[in-house]
Amino acid sequence: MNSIYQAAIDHPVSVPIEHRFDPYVDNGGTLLSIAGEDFCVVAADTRQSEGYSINSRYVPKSVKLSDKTVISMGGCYADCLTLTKRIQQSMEWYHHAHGKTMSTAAVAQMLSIMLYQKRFFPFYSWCILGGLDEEGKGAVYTYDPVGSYERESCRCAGSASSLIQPFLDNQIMFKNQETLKKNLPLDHVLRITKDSFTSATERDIYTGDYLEIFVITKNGVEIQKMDLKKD
Amino acid sequence: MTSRLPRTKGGFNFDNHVRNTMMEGKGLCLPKATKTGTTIVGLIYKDGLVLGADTRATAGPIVADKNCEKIHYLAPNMYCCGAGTAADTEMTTALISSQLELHRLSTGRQARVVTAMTLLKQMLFKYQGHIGAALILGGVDLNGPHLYTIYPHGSTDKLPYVTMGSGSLAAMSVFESRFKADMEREEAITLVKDAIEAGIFNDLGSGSNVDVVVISKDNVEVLRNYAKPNERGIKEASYKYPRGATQVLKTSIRDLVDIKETVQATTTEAMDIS
Amino acid sequence: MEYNGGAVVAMVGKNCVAIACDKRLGVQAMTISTEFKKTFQVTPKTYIGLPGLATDVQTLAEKFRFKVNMYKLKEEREIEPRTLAHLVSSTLYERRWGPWFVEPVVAGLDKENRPFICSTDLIGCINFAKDFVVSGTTSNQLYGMCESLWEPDLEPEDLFETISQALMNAVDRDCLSGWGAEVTIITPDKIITRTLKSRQD
Amino acid sequence: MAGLKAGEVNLGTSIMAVQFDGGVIIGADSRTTTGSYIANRVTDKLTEVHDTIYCCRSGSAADTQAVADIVHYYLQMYTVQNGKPTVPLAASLFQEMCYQNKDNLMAGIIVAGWDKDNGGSVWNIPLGGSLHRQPFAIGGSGSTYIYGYCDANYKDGMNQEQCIEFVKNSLALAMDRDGSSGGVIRLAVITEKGVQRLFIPGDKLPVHWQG
Repeated sequence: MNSIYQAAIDHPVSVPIEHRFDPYVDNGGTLLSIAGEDFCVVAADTRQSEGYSINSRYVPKSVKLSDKTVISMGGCYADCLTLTKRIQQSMEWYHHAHGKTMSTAAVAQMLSIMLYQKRFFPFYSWCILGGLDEEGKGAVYTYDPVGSYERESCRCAGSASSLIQPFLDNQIMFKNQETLKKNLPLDHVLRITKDSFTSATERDIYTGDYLEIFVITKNGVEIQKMDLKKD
Repeated sequence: MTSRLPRTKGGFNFDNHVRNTMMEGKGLCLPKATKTGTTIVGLIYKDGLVLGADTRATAGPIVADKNCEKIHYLAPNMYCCGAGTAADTEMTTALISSQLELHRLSTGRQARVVTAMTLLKQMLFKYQGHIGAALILGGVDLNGPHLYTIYPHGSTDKLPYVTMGSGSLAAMSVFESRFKADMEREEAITLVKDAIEAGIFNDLGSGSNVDVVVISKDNVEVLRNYAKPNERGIKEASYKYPRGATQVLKTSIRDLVDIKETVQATTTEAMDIS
Repeated sequence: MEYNGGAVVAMVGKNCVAIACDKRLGVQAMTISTEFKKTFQVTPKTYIGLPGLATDVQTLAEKFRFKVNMYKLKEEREIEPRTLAHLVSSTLYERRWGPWFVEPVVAGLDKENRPFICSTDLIGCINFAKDFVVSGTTSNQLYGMCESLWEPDLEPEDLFETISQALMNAVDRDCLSGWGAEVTIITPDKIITRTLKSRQD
Repeated sequence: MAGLKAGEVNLGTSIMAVQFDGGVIIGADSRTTTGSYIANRVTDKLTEVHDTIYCCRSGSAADTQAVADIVHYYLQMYTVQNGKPTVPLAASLFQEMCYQNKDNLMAGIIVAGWDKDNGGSVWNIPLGGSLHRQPFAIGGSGSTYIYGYCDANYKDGMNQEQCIEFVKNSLALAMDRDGSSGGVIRLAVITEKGVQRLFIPGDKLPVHWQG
């Protein structure tokens, strides 16, 4: 816990104690996004933790940016907050300058630049941008912390990503059972999303408390909430 | 049979140690041993004592076992909760349990709790904290109920109510606010349950169910999964695959034959001994 | 664990158990062999899976074969899966401070044909499970898959599909495992072993 | 000397013993810590090693308990063969253990008690394993705050009551200043007649200037 103090106890005077600036913490949590034919689902748990303690049981990771775009972030919560504010501010300026809301693809490109601008002191955040593209099709953009991004059809990030991602590969992309490939309806995708999170909650200690699902359709953004286990 | 078979020696074997440190030096990381980032508690009530534990075992941030047993049997009148490295708590309590059984057989008396405590602390002290077992030892003997905490380095404390493990602070806050001397049985069990649940819900290293053991003068109750506050709900969908979904390259089927051995008494003619 | 890679998973079905492993042997990122199986038959109805450092996998497979044979000679009966689990556990704990880099999985049917599975960590802490156990470099992915896919009372053929899909999709997200897989289903009257068609990257 | 190992239980302590005409007074606070967590707030750091011989323990809880247990056992064996041991005998057993194992131990021990030959006597065994007879001794992390107070207030020839007050005040001052000392004060009066244990709860401690 207090590693500096522990070091001082372990080596009373003889050894120099290293002090380092370490501004990053991992606040855990899991997020995922799945693109459908004419919808997009963005989901995340709401537990915020540090080490073995829970900071809060309800801190949403996803934010609605426009009627067509939702951003979800995990990692260091302080960085996520700042990054979200910057995106929102830029979108506001864009709106004033151009008299229209930014498209999902434009937000996606902008976010990549914002992340890369801090290439040598990065935001510690795993970002997934979900929404509808110009044609009304579901779109998922995924990022690494320094701005490499890609459009995909589904993605999971955060502490339980390694648990959920293979499940999505199998159930959404029909990996290893190619013969059955088809487009999935929204209710089916929601069921898979919920089961992904209840399963991850069983095995990942940083995932739990509540699940918040953003469903983006041509009618706008609808938010669903669901209980997860709290242990 | 002065054979070439390796003789089983007792004790630990360090043969791989040099190799392993070499590999670690080359940057290979050791796999994580299962830890029980635990909440374990114990308290003394009017007629005896109550031990409690959660049931989560973790390997790093992953739950390795959702319903493990952390309250170990030591002797008919003694149980021991373990936190720390799971294998260490398991093996240490098993070893001491066997020594107590032999002690009981050779003395013909019920073992005392201090005896178990001394055996445990001397073993842990010998290994200077390298055996990562943090224990709560509880038992009732001719001198009444006794409750001890034993730390990995071999120090012990004797107290009326104790907690250990990563959830010990959450559990202790429940005890510090609600513990009374000479409680009734039901009240004591409820308090232990609440303390464990405080650990389960507030400490990420603890989770799942509550195990309770109640030991009184001549009665021991093992209440496995006394409370289950974390049952998984029903899944939204079944993910059963249609048969044949997986592509197979080669199949081999071996039938098992049940060989029944029967011993038949055969009547032979009596030997002629005339 | 990361040096050679590998994954093992076992599941309980209705009156049957399944154990599956990948077949890769690598030296860190470089694949050396794609025929390195990690499950071994111990008795007619018991298998042990040994993912981990390849040299230890082979050493321990032989060690356990020896110990199980000695058990059979002394006791004049087959070792029960539960007994095997404790044998594995004490063999590993003996090397508490110089462990074998293996995380074994035991799967089998006991003498009443009841399913039994368990796994241990590298120093022999046994994890008894009623549903599934996973082990190796792919354990996180396998936990996620099994936790979602597994359901109680699967018939042998359904259990085969579930365990195969769990393993294959998990190893596809692990660069140190994969390159083929082998699944064994143990039922009271037969043992079915299947080699799966999987990605070879 | 060995430092405290990671996660080891520490008796971050204030302990004290004073000799007076007819016996000794020993005293200690009651706090045991692991890091910043108080593992036990009512610890008894005054440990009996024989009928009228006690030790006050400071340093690693595991080490001092182990040493005290061994000395306790030695003295029992000694009694069977030779009759009652003296305080200097007990002290030199402690000293031997602490000196021979000084690389592996973290134990600062004060041995005090009464015996027929010496009356009351106080023996201090600090970290390196040396042995010093003193009219009074203080030890543990809290003692650093009260050296001045003790030197100023100790008088030769104090009676039992005066000594108790001296120990109580000294320990209370140490517990006020030292974060790893605290809880209650436990005292023992060891005389020819035997041992009398005194207990001063946390809300009945002598109050000094607290800002």
